[in-house]
Amino acid sequence: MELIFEKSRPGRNAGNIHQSDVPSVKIEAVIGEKYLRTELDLPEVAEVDLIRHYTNLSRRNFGVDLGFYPLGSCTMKYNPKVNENAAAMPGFTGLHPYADDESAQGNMQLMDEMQQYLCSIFGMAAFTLQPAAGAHGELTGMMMIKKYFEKKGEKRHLILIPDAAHGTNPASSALCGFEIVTLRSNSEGGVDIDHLQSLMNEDVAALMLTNPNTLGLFERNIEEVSRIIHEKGGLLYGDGANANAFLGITRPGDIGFDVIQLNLHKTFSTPHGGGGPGSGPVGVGKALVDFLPVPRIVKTDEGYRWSENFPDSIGRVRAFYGHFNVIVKAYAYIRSLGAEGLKSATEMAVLNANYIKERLKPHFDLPYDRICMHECVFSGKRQVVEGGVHTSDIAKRLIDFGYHPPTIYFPMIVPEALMIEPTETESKETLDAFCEAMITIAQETKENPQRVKDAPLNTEVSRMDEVLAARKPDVCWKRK
Amino acid sequence: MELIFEKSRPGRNAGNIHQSDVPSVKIEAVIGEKYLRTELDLPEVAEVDLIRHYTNLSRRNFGVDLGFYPLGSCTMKYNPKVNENAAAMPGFTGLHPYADDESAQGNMQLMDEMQQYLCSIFGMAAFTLQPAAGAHGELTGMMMIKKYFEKKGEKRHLILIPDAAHGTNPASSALCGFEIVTLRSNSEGGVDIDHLQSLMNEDVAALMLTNPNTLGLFERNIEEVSRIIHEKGGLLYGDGANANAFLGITRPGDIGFDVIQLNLHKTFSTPHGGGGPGSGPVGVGKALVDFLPVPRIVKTDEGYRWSENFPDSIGRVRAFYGHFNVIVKAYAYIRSLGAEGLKSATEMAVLNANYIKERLKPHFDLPYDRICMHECVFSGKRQVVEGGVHTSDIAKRLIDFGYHPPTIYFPMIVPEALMIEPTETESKETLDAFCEAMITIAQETKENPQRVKDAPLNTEVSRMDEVLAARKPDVCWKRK
Amino acid sequence: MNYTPHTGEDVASMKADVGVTDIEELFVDIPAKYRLKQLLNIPAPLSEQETIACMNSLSRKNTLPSLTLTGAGAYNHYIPAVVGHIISRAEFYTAYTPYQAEISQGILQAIYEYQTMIAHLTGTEIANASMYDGASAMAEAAVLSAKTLNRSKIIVARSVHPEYRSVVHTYCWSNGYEICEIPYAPSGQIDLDMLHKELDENVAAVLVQSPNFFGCIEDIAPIAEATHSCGALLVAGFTDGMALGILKPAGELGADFVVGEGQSFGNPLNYGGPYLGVFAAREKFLRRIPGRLVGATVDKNGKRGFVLTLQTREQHIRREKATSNICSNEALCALAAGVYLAALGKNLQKLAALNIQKTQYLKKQLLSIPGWKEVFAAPVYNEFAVTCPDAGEVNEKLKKEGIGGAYELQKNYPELKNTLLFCATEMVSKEDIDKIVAILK
Amino acid sequence: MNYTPHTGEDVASMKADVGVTDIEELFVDIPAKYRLKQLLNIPAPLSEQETIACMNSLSRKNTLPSLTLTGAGAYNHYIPAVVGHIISRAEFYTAYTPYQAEISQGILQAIYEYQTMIAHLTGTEIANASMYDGASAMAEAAVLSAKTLNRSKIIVARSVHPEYRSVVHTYCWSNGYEICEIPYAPSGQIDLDMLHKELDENVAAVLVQSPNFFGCIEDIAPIAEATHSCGALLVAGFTDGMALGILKPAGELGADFVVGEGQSFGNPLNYGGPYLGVFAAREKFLRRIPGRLVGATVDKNGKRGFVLTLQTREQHIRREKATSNICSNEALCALAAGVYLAALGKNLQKLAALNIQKTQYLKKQLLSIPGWKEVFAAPVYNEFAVTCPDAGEVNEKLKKEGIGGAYELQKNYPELKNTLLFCATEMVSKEDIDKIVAILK
Ligand SMILES: Cc1ncc(COP(=O)(O)O)c(C=O)c1O
Ligand SMILES: Cc1ncc(COP(=O)(O)O)c(C=O)c1O
Repeated sequence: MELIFEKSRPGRNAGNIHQSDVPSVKIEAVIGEKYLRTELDLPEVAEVDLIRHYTNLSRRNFGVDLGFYPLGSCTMKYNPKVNENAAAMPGFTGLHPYADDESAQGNMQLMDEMQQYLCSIFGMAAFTLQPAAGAHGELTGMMMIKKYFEKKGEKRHLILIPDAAHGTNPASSALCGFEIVTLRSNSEGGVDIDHLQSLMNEDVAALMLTNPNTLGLFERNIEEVSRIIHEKGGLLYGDGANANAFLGITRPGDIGFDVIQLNLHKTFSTPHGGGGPGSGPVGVGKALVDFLPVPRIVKTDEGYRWSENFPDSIGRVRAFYGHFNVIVKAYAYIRSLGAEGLKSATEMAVLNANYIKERLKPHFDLPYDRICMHECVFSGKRQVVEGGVHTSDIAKRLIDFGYHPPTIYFPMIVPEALMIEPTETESKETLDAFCEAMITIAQETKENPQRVKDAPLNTEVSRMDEVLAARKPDVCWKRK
Repeated sequence: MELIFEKSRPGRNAGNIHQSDVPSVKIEAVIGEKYLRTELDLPEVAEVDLIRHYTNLSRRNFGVDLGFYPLGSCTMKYNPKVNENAAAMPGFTGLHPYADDESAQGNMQLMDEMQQYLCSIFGMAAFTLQPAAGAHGELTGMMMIKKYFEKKGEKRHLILIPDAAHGTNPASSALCGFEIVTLRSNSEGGVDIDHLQSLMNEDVAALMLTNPNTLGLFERNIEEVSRIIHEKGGLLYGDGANANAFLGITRPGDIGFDVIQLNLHKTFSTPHGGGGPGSGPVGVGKALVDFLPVPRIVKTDEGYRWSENFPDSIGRVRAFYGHFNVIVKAYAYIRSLGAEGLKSATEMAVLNANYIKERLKPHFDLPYDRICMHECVFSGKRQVVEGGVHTSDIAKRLIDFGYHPPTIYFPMIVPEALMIEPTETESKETLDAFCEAMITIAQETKENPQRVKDAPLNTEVSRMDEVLAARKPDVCWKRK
Repeated sequence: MNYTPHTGEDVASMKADVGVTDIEELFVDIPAKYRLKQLLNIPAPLSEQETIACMNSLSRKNTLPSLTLTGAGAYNHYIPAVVGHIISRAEFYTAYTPYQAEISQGILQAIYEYQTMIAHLTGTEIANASMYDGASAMAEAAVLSAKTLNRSKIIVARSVHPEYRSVVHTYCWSNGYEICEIPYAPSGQIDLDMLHKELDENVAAVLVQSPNFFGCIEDIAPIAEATHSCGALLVAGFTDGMALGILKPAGELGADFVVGEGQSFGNPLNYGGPYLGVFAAREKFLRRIPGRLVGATVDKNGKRGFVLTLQTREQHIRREKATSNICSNEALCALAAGVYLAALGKNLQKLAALNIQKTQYLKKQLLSIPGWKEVFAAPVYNEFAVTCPDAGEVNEKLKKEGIGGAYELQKNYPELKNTLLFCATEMVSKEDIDKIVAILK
Repeated sequence: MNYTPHTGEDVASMKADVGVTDIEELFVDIPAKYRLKQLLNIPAPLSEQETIACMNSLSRKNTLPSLTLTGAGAYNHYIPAVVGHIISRAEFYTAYTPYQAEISQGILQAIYEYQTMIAHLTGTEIANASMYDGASAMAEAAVLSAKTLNRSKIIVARSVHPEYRSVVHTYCWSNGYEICEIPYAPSGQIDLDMLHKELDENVAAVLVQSPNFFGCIEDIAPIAEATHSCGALLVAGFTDGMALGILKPAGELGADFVVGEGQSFGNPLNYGGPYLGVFAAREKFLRRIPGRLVGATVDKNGKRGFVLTLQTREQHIRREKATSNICSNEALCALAAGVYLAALGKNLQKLAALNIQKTQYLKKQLLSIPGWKEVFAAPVYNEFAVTCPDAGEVNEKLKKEGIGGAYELQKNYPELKNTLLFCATEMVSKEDIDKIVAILK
């Protein structure tokens, strides 16, 4: 499809600017020539061209509203429309972040209650809603841990991270100056306790654990793990991206997690927007409350107020208060589901994952054959042997069947990984049809592997030359 | 695609109904068994299934926002988004039709001003906004004509209608008890004056004229026509569906039209909604004002009021006041374009039509080779001879090129008619690309006619068996 | 604003190709003296920002009630979020009537599904793709009956919505039909004896509504029997379409046509329009009913698909012999209704029951006010009539509290002095009702 | 509400297939004592209608000003209708990050176009797909500079948005970098002499903003020269992105990184988020910058298409060696910005000019009030600082009239007593301004 720039024609526009109604001044005079730009080369298109351009682009994109999206670790559950409508209310969209507190009582009540709900759901002492996404929450959490030890006058510079962890875990730790030590997984996909024992010492600030982990498995030895870390004065950090696996079933705070970040755009059904915005609230236990980012909401007799008066705070991790409008959607979600709804959502999410696991087990290698939580991870090893078909081929072939592929090649400890997360909003018919497609592909791998390698067969574009893209990077269009 | 009924599963639903908060009564007791229905067989689907069903259905539909839609006589111009946003304002959508006048002053002012604008644009004495669509406006207009003669004590039962007229013209006249006499067109596509002379007499209530007519041609002898009708005491009715051809250029009222209906969903850019709702205001000259439908808006010192106190009115043609929300969009359109905008819209619409006419003239038969107004009508005769390709084949083939086909087989006086109305919102590039496609098809007709007859080649479904549909009608799904 | 994409260059080269030097030349066929010399006399153009500001200030000149007790043919129901998200899909709302089936399967299938749901709800075998509104649907049913039976007398119950009756009047007058109105009995239902008296060989149709304008549920079966006994056709309407979710449909009770207002199914109040004319009928009228019909068929490869069918009934083929003049209808409102009904599913029954609960409570509470009396004995759905000492004053009090008042029946029924028609839907809470009664006590 | 489609039947048969008799069994890996025995302590579930009512009442507890004079990092601009219509296309907003290019060309191309527009606006060669917000974008640019040059001192102008400085502080503290703030000159711009004094071989980056927090336009060229003279990198931010439509971009004046807040491009105020972190840079940093990058390439048939590229910079490949930890970004806000900029096109310059006109008029009128004085001499875009007798009282008066007041600079600059930062955009009319001045006179 043509680029908007290629559709541009001098003199066109999608709406005029009205005349100024104030006595006009000469711009050059008030600003000064040297500060003014000489040319502005933005697209010139009529409104109809604009609408057709982006509407047709949208039709080349796949979203949850079109079909099944079992992208592992991303919890692509259905995004209820009522939440979108709630977030679109002018009272929520129209307020300036510096509106005086009195004028923003509705927003502040919503955020304060949201923090309380998250505390009850996760068993933490306090939450901040400031982080913009999961990774941002991780960073915020690690910074608080840093501050915690600084305060205690301890110099701990190491963070333990399992080999199965998501890339943002080490990256976030590194971004705030920690060094990373990789922790091995054991044969059943959990933490290798002996290895943990051997690594844990007074230089270790924290273990960054995803539980259930990226294999979709719950850490059976979590008590042991927690004990080992805490005995040596370390902290237990939880990556809550997989929280859809245990809402209303268990609470990280009860289990011993000192810090946890969530992804509202996963667990709490806010749409992912094609890559964002998300929202990554962070919850902490009592010991870390003082280090939460500012400003924080305090409840006074005159109502809610923003306060920066927390001397031990790490400060700000972004401007203003976080992704407020995303938080509105998650708040509406929690209110509409209530405790029963959240619990049954988790139960059905886990049931769906185990159902897929059982149905596909005969056809694909299942490296860790246990009851899984919200997702299951297969390996495409067998298909490589049988037909030289790789996981990426299977993914592309699924597109021809009308599905978004699962997450692939992650976690890295599983060769040819296929990470499938169905979520609770998918029906049995949908899962059955998806499994049929997977089984068909397994068949094709034996009978007609080329067909799988040529996939996708009926998309706007076929497989992309990613090597070219990286070798000769073209990230901005240039007029020929 | 499966029907929503085929996706239905007992026990599913897309949202629960909350418990009643009032002391509950026994329904059977207050209503009585015999009045209660025994079963309710509506689809049972989850919200995600519902959204995917209708979202995927929408992707099997073609609208102006996807591409060029030169459907003759339908003025499928681009529908500005700002008008949609204006119409969605709670103040407009939320009011009950029986809200007291004082609470509805904004709506009434909008409707009153809309009537005034239409009066200035069309040169009429007064307008009613009550009719729901063009055909409804025609009916309303013909009823007023009937009342006019009833008042005068004249019995006129005939309506003259040109052979080129749209089907709704005779149908609307017949629906209110008139008899139709068909008026011939002359060699240049206008009214056959001699035939008109010979038909006009004291039994004729009115001539129902579309000007420009359905050939896209302006009636050159309009003065003559008007004189002939009025001399015999008849009235001149104008079908204003083609008004996009003359906004700001000329005014029907000045020319001698006594009644005219408009299609806001054509000329004034309100979206057609896949078949409606439209809006068909009717304007009248002084002589017919008393017969307008009630209620009418009157301006008093206390503001706007609805009044039924018009004894000669034909009464109501629908409940309440018309398609208010559609009128809001048309009002916003008129306000944003202003006089300059409306005029240049018409000028560009006519320029576009003539441009297409000139570009395609060498390749398709042009029965009436004159300057046209907002649309032009070709004949596919040549293609029938050259390759046995019919206009319907050309239409289907255009779909493969990404266009909505023009109107075909109308007007009926043109064999194999292809009626092309580009509207003013299409750019030269779009028209050029469309003409290229048409020329390609003309070529294919000679070189590979079968290709054209097999079209469309890449749609969800190919050509439909319409005969079967009519022979074995299936208009409601039945559970097998 | 100006939505024409033409650049000066475009216009110049297009004029050259067309062979004119001045746009004016394109309008030569218009007699010079009729060509406007100056611009139209309407307000100056606005930028988009100004347009929104202008529309905003107009909309703010309206006062929206915080809650409303007004029904009388338009109903304030909750509209599930999904409805707006679907009908705002550009592929739906920027399309024309689906003449080209291959690229219109979306709206065609959606309408086919709508027709199916409506036929089921009304207890008939068939339903069309929609009419303009409930009133015109009823009027067309009357005219159709007269033309079908070649009779010229139309009977309509006075308990039918006054505006519907007035529309029926207009349509019938223009065709020279005689109209006869049947009074209501003390129960609030049609007076059966009077109906019997008026029925004769020249009666084409009997028009009733259930629930009727008073909210009362009519006893359709005996009316149908009487109507058919003289060979006439029964046109049964309804007020709030949601009632069909819990009431036995007229189609099951012998009605030949079931017509009414479908606004309640996912369409906002919109100050009266656009709404949705529901038109359903007995199978035998399939080739005579007005309006578009979507039918299922197969494509040339045998794949199921949908088309506009039986068009030989319609104006563009049959012209003056068409069964109606309708062309554009209410497709998008029908789509909204389809989405609404699919979203509610069996819950429509629960929701209708909830409307009854709220209404019964409101009624009970209002009747506890000294001087307030019930007017009709027949069972009601979500509307009911009561008399009170001073109807005007009641609505004034409610208005002061930002509450949309009850409909004053005296406007259309002079005999019903100080009589108010109250409506309670799921949008009214117990708290609201108690507050209202407190205000009025 | 409950969005799980599972029927009792489904659950039963799935449990059987999975081999459990009780859902509870699926959670055996969770130590029994940690499994909750009762339901979570949060409010009871709501129906959709109740949810909307609940959210509505919350939103109404806010008071929206009829017009606002508040800027200070978030700007009240008109958002063209097209923006909302496009970003509410379900295919866009319900999609994840475009990992699978073949079914994500829509968002990929849109982001590629966005990157192109941003690079042009900022006068740089490259821009990424977005950062969280302007503040974190600036902080990441600082950290990136330090890591790139292996230096540990960050210089930031005090005229940079206070919250941006505080974020930079947090990021730098956690990495053990030293931060040095440079005061502003009487002009309101950075104090160049002080800058020169602080510049040394250990300085990694100099952080400035233009327009800066006071609305003043910084003189970038000499700052760039000074910065580069000691081998440091210049990170140039901006407040209201719209200013880029008329001001000479920092990229053209020597900045190495241009970062800032893109909220002004089609994103609502939303009480502070989500916003749009703009990150643009010199070509040479292409393989070091944080965040997603969309690149053009061809598919195996040679057809142009788009992919996420240079991912070896990113966390999912490089883990702790990644140039940033960012994963999810602000894709939908970037889409909105792309649509906004395409809708405005060259008009962005006119619109920016209009902002200047309104601002100059507001300034002139305010300074006509006895006791009001201008604070800074440097040219301003759409914000400016003034001192007045009693800043608090001014905002009180404005609030009473439903007007969003000016930002009180004293909050962050103790030395600037009774100093207000006013902002005027295209949303403020002459009438408004005259009214405001009348209120304050
Ligand atoms: C396990 C895990 N942790 C962290 C993240 C990072 O979350 P975000 O993309 O919101 O930054 C993800 C997202 O994919 C994840 O799957
Ligand atoms: C010339 C003409 N007249 C009347 C009509 C009827 O208008 P509507 O469909 O709004 O009833 C049309 C619509 O196609 C038309 O083209």
